[in-house]
Amino acid sequence: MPISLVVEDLSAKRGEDLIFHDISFVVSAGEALVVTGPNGSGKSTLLRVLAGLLAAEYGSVRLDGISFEIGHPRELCHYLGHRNAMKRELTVAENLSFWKSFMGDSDGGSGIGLEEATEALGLGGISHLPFGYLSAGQQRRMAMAKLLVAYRPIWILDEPTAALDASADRLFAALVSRHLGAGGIVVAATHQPLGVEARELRMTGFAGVGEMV
Amino acid sequence: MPISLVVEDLSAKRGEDLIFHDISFVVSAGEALVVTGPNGSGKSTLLRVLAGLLAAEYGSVRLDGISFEIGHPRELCHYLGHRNAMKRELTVAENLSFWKSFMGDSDGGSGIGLEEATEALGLGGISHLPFGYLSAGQQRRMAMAKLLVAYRPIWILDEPTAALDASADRLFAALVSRHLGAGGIVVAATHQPLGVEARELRMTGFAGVGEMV
Amino acid sequence: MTSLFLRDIKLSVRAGGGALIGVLFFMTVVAVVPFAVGPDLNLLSRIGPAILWIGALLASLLGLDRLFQAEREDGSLDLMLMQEAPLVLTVLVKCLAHWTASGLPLVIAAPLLGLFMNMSEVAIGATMLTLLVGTPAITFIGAVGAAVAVTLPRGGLLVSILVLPLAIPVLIFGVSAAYAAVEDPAPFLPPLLILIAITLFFAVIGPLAAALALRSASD
Amino acid sequence: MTSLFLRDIKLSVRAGGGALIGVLFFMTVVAVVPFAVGPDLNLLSRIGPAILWIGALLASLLGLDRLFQAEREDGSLDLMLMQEAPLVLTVLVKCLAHWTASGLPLVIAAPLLGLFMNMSEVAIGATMLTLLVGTPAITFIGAVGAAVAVTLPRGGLLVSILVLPLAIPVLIFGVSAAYAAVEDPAPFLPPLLILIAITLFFAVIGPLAAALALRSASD
Amino acid sequence: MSENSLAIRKFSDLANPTRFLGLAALVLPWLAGLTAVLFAIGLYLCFTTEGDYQQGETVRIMYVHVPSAWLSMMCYTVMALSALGTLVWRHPLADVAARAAAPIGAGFTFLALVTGSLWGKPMWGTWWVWDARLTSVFVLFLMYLGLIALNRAMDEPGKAAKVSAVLILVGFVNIPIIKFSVEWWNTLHQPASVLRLGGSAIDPEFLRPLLVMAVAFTLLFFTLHIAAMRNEIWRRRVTSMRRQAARSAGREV
Amino acid sequence: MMSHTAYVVASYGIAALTVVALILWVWTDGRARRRELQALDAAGIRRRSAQAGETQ
Ligand code: HEM
Ligand SMILES: Nc1ncnc2c1ncn2[C@@H]1O[C@H](COP(=O)(O)OP(=O)(O)OP(=O)(O)O)[C@@H](O)[C@H]1O
Ligand SMILES: Nc1ncnc2c1ncn2[C@@H]1O[C@H](COP(=O)(O)OP(=O)(O)OP(=O)(O)O)[C@@H](O)[C@H]1O
Ligand SMILES: [Mg+2]
Ligand SMILES: [Mg+2]
Repeated sequence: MPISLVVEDLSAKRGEDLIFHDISFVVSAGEALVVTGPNGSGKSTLLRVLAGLLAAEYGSVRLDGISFEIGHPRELCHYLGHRNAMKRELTVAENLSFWKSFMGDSDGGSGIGLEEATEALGLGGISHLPFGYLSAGQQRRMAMAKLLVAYRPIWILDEPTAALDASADRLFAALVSRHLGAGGIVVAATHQPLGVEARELRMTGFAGVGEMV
Repeated sequence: MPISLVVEDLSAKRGEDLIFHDISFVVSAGEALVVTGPNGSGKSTLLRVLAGLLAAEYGSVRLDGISFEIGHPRELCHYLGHRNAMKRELTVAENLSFWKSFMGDSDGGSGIGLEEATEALGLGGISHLPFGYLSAGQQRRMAMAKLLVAYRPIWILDEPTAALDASADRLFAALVSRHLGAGGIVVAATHQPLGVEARELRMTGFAGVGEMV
Repeated sequence: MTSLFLRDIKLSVRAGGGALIGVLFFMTVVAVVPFAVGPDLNLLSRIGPAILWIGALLASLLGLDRLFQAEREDGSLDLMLMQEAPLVLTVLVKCLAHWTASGLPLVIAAPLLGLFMNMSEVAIGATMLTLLVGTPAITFIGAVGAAVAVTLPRGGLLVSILVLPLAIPVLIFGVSAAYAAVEDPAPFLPPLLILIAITLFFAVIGPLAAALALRSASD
Repeated sequence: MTSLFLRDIKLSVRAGGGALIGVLFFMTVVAVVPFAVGPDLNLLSRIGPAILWIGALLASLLGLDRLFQAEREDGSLDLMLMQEAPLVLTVLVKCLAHWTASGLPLVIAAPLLGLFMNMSEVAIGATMLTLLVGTPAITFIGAVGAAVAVTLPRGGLLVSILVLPLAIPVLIFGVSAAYAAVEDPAPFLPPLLILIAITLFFAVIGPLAAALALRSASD
Repeated sequence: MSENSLAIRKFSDLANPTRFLGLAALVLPWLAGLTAVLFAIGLYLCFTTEGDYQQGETVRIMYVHVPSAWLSMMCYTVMALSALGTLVWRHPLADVAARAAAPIGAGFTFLALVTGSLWGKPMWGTWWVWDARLTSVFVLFLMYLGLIALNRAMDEPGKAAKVSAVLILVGFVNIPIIKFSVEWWNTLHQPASVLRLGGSAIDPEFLRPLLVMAVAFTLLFFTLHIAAMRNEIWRRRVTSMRRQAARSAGREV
Repeated sequence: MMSHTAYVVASYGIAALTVVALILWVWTDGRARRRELQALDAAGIRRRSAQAGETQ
């Protein structure tokens, strides 16, 4: 049975204030969900709750259809936030191979090799460079290579394409489609179109409920 | 006489290597220049040279048509880089009022008040919050408020709209038009259209020369 | 986990950090002391163990505060929090890597500095031993402080109030064990055993508390 | 510039805990020494000024490394480099704010610790006075180190290493002035005047050199 | 004038890294061989000459202590000259030379400290005293280590160059202090007896092996220094080629 | 108390160790750099000045 991400009546607080409440949706294998909404409407907050980085106030995040034991849904998720989670002083290869071996693969798939991953992002052959030598967009692309080297069925992406140029946008869209095609799930917050077919969740902000469009 | 930013035969290095060479252009009062190009082509590098933060290898950056003494063109520039230059621990108001009084106004104009500025960016009334409590896009917008509270004729902006939602994009475009209308100059690096009429400088990268489009 | 250990060691060697600089700092501190108290060899050998301990404490404290903050600032901490591997283990490994890269070199350099302080061979050996068993405790205590500091924008005060008072017992038992080894009537073993007990205690409590703090601080 | 001063003070009270961590460390150092030398009151009062000075010197180093690094990491440094106000002045004001937030508390805590060390009233007063005029010099010297290390990911200890050798003269004259006040034959004023001269010298040289280093480090 | 400019041209020829690499490849084997031969002779002399009636066997420590002490100061002087080269003439090789010399200098200083201590224990009855000579040598050691740490910490050589050049020059005040400390302050340490005005005051019996060892150490220094400079040049080339690769990456996409 | 010979042997021993360590460091460093240069060369990356015919 293919997996699906089930969110029920989710509410979350920042400080003292409810940012959103009673959000429910189901994303099944092969589907992408795009979270949109104005600045400050709670997109990043929602994604951090999904990734288990922020405790929900009420409601639950659950995975259905998995055939093995997991401690928490977050263990099957990749989270790509605003920051790249790479060390400037280490080379790209060192960074990626660290994450590859530290994260390991989830059951049901396996990550690809480092060189292959950087090539898939159009930056093959420079993985021996210190991460700090790269430009903003190159850094972002290398951070995306993390999604490929360790397998996780669910990708949670916060404004993934903000610093990318047009050609990298296309490359990334292709990667997302490939992941979806293989039965993965993608939840992404963006202000720009992602380039793949996806359902949309509009956050209205200020404790409004998100609407599925 | 209205001012203009004159760049002649500019070349810059990162580490040991030339990133671009022999770039020349003139931007006069009321004009905007958009710098485009693929990731790693040297857009940010060019902007940092213009802002006087990186020494040029050859060539010069000059201001024509100013009627008063300045030490260096950078003194008449605002620079909005990838980082917001705001302290997470201080409130927005504290941050902004610090920059307002630390930067002061250049001759020929004056900055607007804090509340007015935050309102102009659509975020009036939350300036008592610590900066760290804001969402990514809100933080970016508050950083833009710096452009308004202290007057500078020249704005140098590095991917200003990366984290902004559509309505904030429009707000920002309006601010830029207003600044241009008042005889200001804007140089911005972006991957997305800026929403105002502007000339374009395409960086080809790899020590290629930028082309004016 | 080995990969985390190796990465942290690499980071502290690579980024102009860790080993060399810590030792260098330690040496500088010790070299400064005779300038202040004067070149009186008897006095120096008397305060020698204390100076070595103070130098080691300071050298371990400097840089410890960035243990998790650096991870947080570039987003790595988020990913570490999400993994299946228990967070306590991650914290423990990070502490061990930090100690290996910056505490162990101090222990190794201590005998040399002991000579400079005109300490007797016994005193040098004893100080080195106490440093060996005592400095890990400082790292573990510091880890709690670092974890608390990591997300509290106003946690700075808390950290110092937390870390230094907890480190004082380590310092006191370390120093008194070193002295006991030299001065006859005082027995060496009891303070050393207490020191070992403190270290083991903090080796358990430290990572646990740090993991808790990190989890609850995540936002 | 007043706004910069106020902001920095606010920041160190709110975030880094600058003031308290320094004072706490200072106290720790002073608290440990009696354990080391034993309860010999004469000896304690003899080495008192030296220990106070060493403690103050080391305590001022804590946090000094982040003086410019924090500004760089959030991009504020870029803006400071661009302003019309001379960079030297900006650096000077930042140093003064840092000293007010973390050096001054040390001076204020010194008398208390002097009592612990069984120092005479005169000695305490003299030490406090020398600390008052001497610690700013350490901050100014430290600013140069902080500026040099601004681009380094883990510059912390490196700063201390660059700083300590230069701080030795301050230490020597500070301590000898404090001793001169107690021991009759030696005159108090000459070393104190030299100390003031050193501080003034570094108040000029330090910000200049730091400004130069910051300019050239910008990338 | 023409002679002058010729000299300058010669100098800058040598200062061309590529030329330097060629020269180094040519010279290094000979230098290394000569060093080895001199060490063989020197060591033979060290162990065949008689011991001193006062100091007994321990006088043999002198043959390593004194050359390494001299070298520790000479190496710093070389670095100071290179620092001048960096600041005044902005020669690319000057910084390379300074950088390459630091670890070697630290090695020799370490030797001087250790052998001195090993000599001091039987002679003075203590490993260490805080007198002017010894303290200043220790400070020299710390300075070497500090410079190494600084260089390692800065990944961009161009930026580290100026800072460390200034630091080297500031630290140079220490050299005369080391040299004349025995005269300015009364210390336990031996005053200069070989290198002094009015001729050497040391028995030729000891002088011969000492001088041979001194020359051998000096040649060792130059061999290592040239090789280390070559490594440094290579290191920089690797770095710059890697950056170039970073920039051209993704070009064809 | 160590005999005097022991001090002599210790100093010569440490001297030999230090010198050997220095030589080894320089040598291995050189080899590693040469390897890297070869690897880069194999990856088709050459210095610009080398491409331009090794002029400067
Ligand atoms: C750790 C302790 C020591 C250090 C750091 C040290 C350092 C130095 C230095 C820097 C020099 C070169 C001075 C110059 O060229 O003017 C030197 C020379 C010398 N040292 Fe030492 N030394 C130490 C211990 C000793 C001891 C214990 C002895 C013998 C009792 C000794 C005997 C000599 C002699 C004979 C010279 C040659 C002086 C001359 O002819 O110029 N040193 N030492
Ligand atoms: N701090 C640095 N040190 C050395 N090289 C750098 C540094 N920053 C960038 N570079 C190099 O300079 C080149 C230009 O980088 P720059 O940041 O100017 O590109 P950009 O056009 O802004 O790209 P992006 O669209 O990704 O932001 C890149 O190839 C990068 O490898
Ligand atoms: N660390 C925090 N502490 C307290 N409040 C916060 C924090 N981060 C965000 N908030 C508040 O939570 C609300 C939602 O923020 P969030 O970052 O989720 O917005 P977002 O939809 O991602 O916006 P953007 O498009 O700007 O990224 C904002 O109003 C913000 O003020
Ligand atoms: Mg967001
Ligand atoms: Mg850029």
